[in-house]
Amino acid sequence: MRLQFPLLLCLIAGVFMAVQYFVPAFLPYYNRVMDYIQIVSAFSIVLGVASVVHRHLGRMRRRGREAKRHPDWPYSLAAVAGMLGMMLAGFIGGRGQESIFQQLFNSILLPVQATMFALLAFYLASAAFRSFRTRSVDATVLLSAAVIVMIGRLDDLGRLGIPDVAHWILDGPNLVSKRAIVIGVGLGMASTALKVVLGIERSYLGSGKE
Amino acid sequence: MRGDRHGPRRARRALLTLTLLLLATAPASSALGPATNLTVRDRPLDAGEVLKVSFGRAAGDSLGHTGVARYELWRQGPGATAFDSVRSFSATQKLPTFSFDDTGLKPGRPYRYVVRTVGDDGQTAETPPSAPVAPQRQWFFTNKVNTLIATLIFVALILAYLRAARQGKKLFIRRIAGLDAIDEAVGRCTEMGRPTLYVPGISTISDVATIASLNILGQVAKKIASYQARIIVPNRDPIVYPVTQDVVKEGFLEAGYPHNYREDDVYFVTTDQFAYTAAVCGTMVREKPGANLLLGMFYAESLILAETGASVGAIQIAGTDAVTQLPFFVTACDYTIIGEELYAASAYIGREPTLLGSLKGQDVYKMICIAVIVLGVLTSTIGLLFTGEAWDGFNQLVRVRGAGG
Amino acid sequence: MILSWLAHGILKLDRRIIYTFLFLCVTLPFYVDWPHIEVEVSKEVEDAFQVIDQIPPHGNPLVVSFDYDPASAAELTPMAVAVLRHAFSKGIRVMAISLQPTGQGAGIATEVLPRIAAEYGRQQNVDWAFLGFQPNATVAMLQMGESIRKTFPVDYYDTPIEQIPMLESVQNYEQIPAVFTIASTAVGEFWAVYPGMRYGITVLAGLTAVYTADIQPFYQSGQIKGILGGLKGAAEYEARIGKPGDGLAGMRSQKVVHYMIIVFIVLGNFAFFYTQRRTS
Amino acid sequence: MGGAAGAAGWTILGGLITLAIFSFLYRDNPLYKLAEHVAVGVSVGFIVVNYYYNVFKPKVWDNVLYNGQYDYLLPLILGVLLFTRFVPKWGWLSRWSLAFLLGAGSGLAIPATLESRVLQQMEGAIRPLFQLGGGTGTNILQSANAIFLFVGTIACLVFFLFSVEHKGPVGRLAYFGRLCIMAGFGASFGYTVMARVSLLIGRVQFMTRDFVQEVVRIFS
Repeated sequence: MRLQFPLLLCLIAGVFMAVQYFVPAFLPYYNRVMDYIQIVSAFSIVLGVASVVHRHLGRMRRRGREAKRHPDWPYSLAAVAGMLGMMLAGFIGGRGQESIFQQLFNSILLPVQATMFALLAFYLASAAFRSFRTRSVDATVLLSAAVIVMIGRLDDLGRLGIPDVAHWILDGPNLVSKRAIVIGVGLGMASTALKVVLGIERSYLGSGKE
Repeated sequence: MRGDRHGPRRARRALLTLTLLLLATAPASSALGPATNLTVRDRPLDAGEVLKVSFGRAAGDSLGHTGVARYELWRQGPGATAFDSVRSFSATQKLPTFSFDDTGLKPGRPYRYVVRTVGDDGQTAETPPSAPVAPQRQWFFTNKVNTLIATLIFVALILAYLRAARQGKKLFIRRIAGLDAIDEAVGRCTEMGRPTLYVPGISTISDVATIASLNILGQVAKKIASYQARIIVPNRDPIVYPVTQDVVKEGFLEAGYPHNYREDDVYFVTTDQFAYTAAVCGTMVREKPGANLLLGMFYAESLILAETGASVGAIQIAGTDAVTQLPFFVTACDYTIIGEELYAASAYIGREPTLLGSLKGQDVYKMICIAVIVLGVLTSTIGLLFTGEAWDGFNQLVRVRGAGG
Repeated sequence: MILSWLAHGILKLDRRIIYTFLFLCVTLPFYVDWPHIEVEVSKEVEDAFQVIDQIPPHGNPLVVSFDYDPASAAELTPMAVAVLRHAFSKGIRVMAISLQPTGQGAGIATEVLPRIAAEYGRQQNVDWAFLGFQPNATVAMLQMGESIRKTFPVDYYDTPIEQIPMLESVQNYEQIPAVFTIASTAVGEFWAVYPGMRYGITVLAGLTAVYTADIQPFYQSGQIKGILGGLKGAAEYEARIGKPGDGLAGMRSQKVVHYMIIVFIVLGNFAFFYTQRRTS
Repeated sequence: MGGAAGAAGWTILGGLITLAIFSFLYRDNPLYKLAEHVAVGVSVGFIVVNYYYNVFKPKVWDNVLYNGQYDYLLPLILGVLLFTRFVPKWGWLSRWSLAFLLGAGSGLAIPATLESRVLQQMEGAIRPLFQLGGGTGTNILQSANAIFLFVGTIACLVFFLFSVEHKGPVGRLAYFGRLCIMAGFGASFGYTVMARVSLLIGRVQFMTRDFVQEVVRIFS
């Protein structure tokens, strides 16, 4: 019972959403179901949030025989404090451009995320030196196309015609290969979706029948 | 002051032109015109609950500069006599015509509309009631015929091959070159007496790439066990971790060397992406593996793993369906398994019915796509050569039309 | 043998030296007016410009969707600024939303929109409105095809949508001339896949450079009408509207670093093959 | 913190946090960990506040209480059921919500994906092999390109075919497809370099322009 009913619900919801794509008469019910999906998926975001909080709170509690806390507990405390501060600022001070809520976003969240990804440029530079090798025919074709495209985007070697070659690489081989990948990925997505609706693919329900 | 004989006549004429000017620009406030060309039509291809009403501005009201305050839309429902107000439109909007979808109506029942113009001074003028129009309910998006056929063919193919695979029918899948590359890498690595490092991607168990990787891990573990060599498997996902343990243990069992399985060679590191990457790089530098197999789902950290592996001098085979990471793997690794090849490798080894069946179904569908493209291009070219106009029969066949108006 | 010394030196070069060299290459162009760059407007950017340029001013709004998070802000915010400047300079109204899964796109829009609108004296709810964030991008996009009011009952500042004058006659995509999605994830593609197919809307995409190559099939098939690709796309759009911004400012560093990376790859391969030929 | 001084304070905080994250380049350190964890907390707080104002209050609370649409209780229940994942004994109840979400989402995806990623892409591939319009020079060039696009598309599709052995002519076609795919990855590689570098340029712009100015203003 614990497995059959959810799979039945999944089948009904899936078949309805696929069929409504072709039947205008179902539009009012389609709109209603879309609202339901919106609300439930919003809850799943909150679930993600709750599990983050759950993990950090867990780290702060004393556990085990000697009631020892997790070594990183001060960082978890900082995380929980950051969250509470942000919620207080949001619910009390509002979310306008001048609000503390927005300032916290601009000066804590934005710099951390932006800088974390800026680090990738450094790893790229060192990889360019140490691991991008024309070791195989594949890698040779790839690196030469990459160099042409990179130079082509700098626009000042127009005389040598490199930007035109670069543009052709984008509209030629890149277009045909990405089109084949889009078609392949599309078919893969559609078949995975079909297996989920029919209950053949049920790994999301968690393993076992407990 | 009146020194000029013509003065009065010119003054009178000036006065006259002034008033005419005023009249021309001033709204014909007394005669407030009704809204123009009120049209009501059923919204095509819908559930019959919507009527599309549109009307132009009253005569003399050019884009909301003069005398008109707002337009009110009134509706007379089926069987009712009185009109009730639906909505009002402020005339200050800079729109030449107003359009509005009136929703929540009853399919098949007649409705009539009237638009009342309300002037700044409270004057009103109404249009004659529109002819009764009933919203119709349609049962099929007639512009989606080709999509429906394509979807039905797809579903039929996938189900047919899934059943065939489950019944154990012989379904041919070619052996992809990547598997030979893995066998060769593992072979050379065990000759040098060095361990093999296997990273099953950093995604969860529900990710198709992770499942494919676990299938290949089983084959690799069995081969390594038969050479009595060592395999190291660091994990990032707590649910994938126990599965890798079982798969490797089973591999050693099948190879006939269950006692060679080392418990602490298959371990869980952490869930944090960059901390996991740092730990695996540390293992690479310490253990100096002869071969690195990076198979599964990867994100931005793929670059660091591949670079450290290359610096340690290991033979590296990568395989992922993360298209954005593939360029880095190709340049940093000795061989790369691209996108769907990973699923094909897993289906070839595991022969697992659901993966095998759906892969075959997709393959046959892809052949149909190739055939349609070839026919389309040939007929289009022949049309161009003979009639000077590219024949777009096949283009029409596959072109997707938005539901639109 | 200088060559073998050079080859071994390259292979053993400490990672931190490479990092400082990269940092210099990025920072120097901000203090020295070198190298010279001219930016040529490519076809994809010109197509996007034409679509936005033809939208009648003070009429139905252009939808600008902030579908990215702070991680890609450095690359995508210059695009948002360039398009907003173009729209506001012509009096085109803008209806901004954010469908970025974690909702952090809304934080960026809150900061960018008022700042650029003030440059042109455009008022909130008259010339521009910001309707905030909705989860599940696919569902939200499709719901807007039926009713924008039901999808966004209130705007980001808690004003019910009925009280926003500029949205009085806006019901669904029929009143929307074009949607400009600025995306760092596949959400940009979803606009063409879901509402693009079902409601036939005009989709323009501002994407991180990573996606520009992958999105070409959708551009060639007409599902996406115009593309701004990476910082270069922003620079081209800034050049097209004649208002230099962060895009053009960053192009000098971009050029220096590109050549540096190419030189690194060439040197790295030289060192690798030189030493390998020696040992084998 | 008044207007201008306040703004300066926030910019300096942003600058200090940027430096803390950059310090990871040297090696992992407590400052980096602290900044990262606080940011995780702030992002969680951000989602909760936004979710409440934009989704929960208008769509669930107002709909159920004021508009009397009690059927919105259904998704509310399914949403709450998701939280049973924290209680091992009742964890299986959350399957109902996941089943509904994934079932509806997948059902919606099947026709849309086939339509936009397969049908419309095929339409884009069906073009005549020759161009007659322009002068002879451009015609030859464009016709050659059209033939390349056609052969390339078929070659790349054949490369991803797994039911046909890649031997003989099919093998050569598939190999040509693999080369096109590599050139395509080359284009992506070139663009990805630009993407990663612009993220660093953005941070340098912030540090050299805003942060340095604030620090100079404070000390001068």
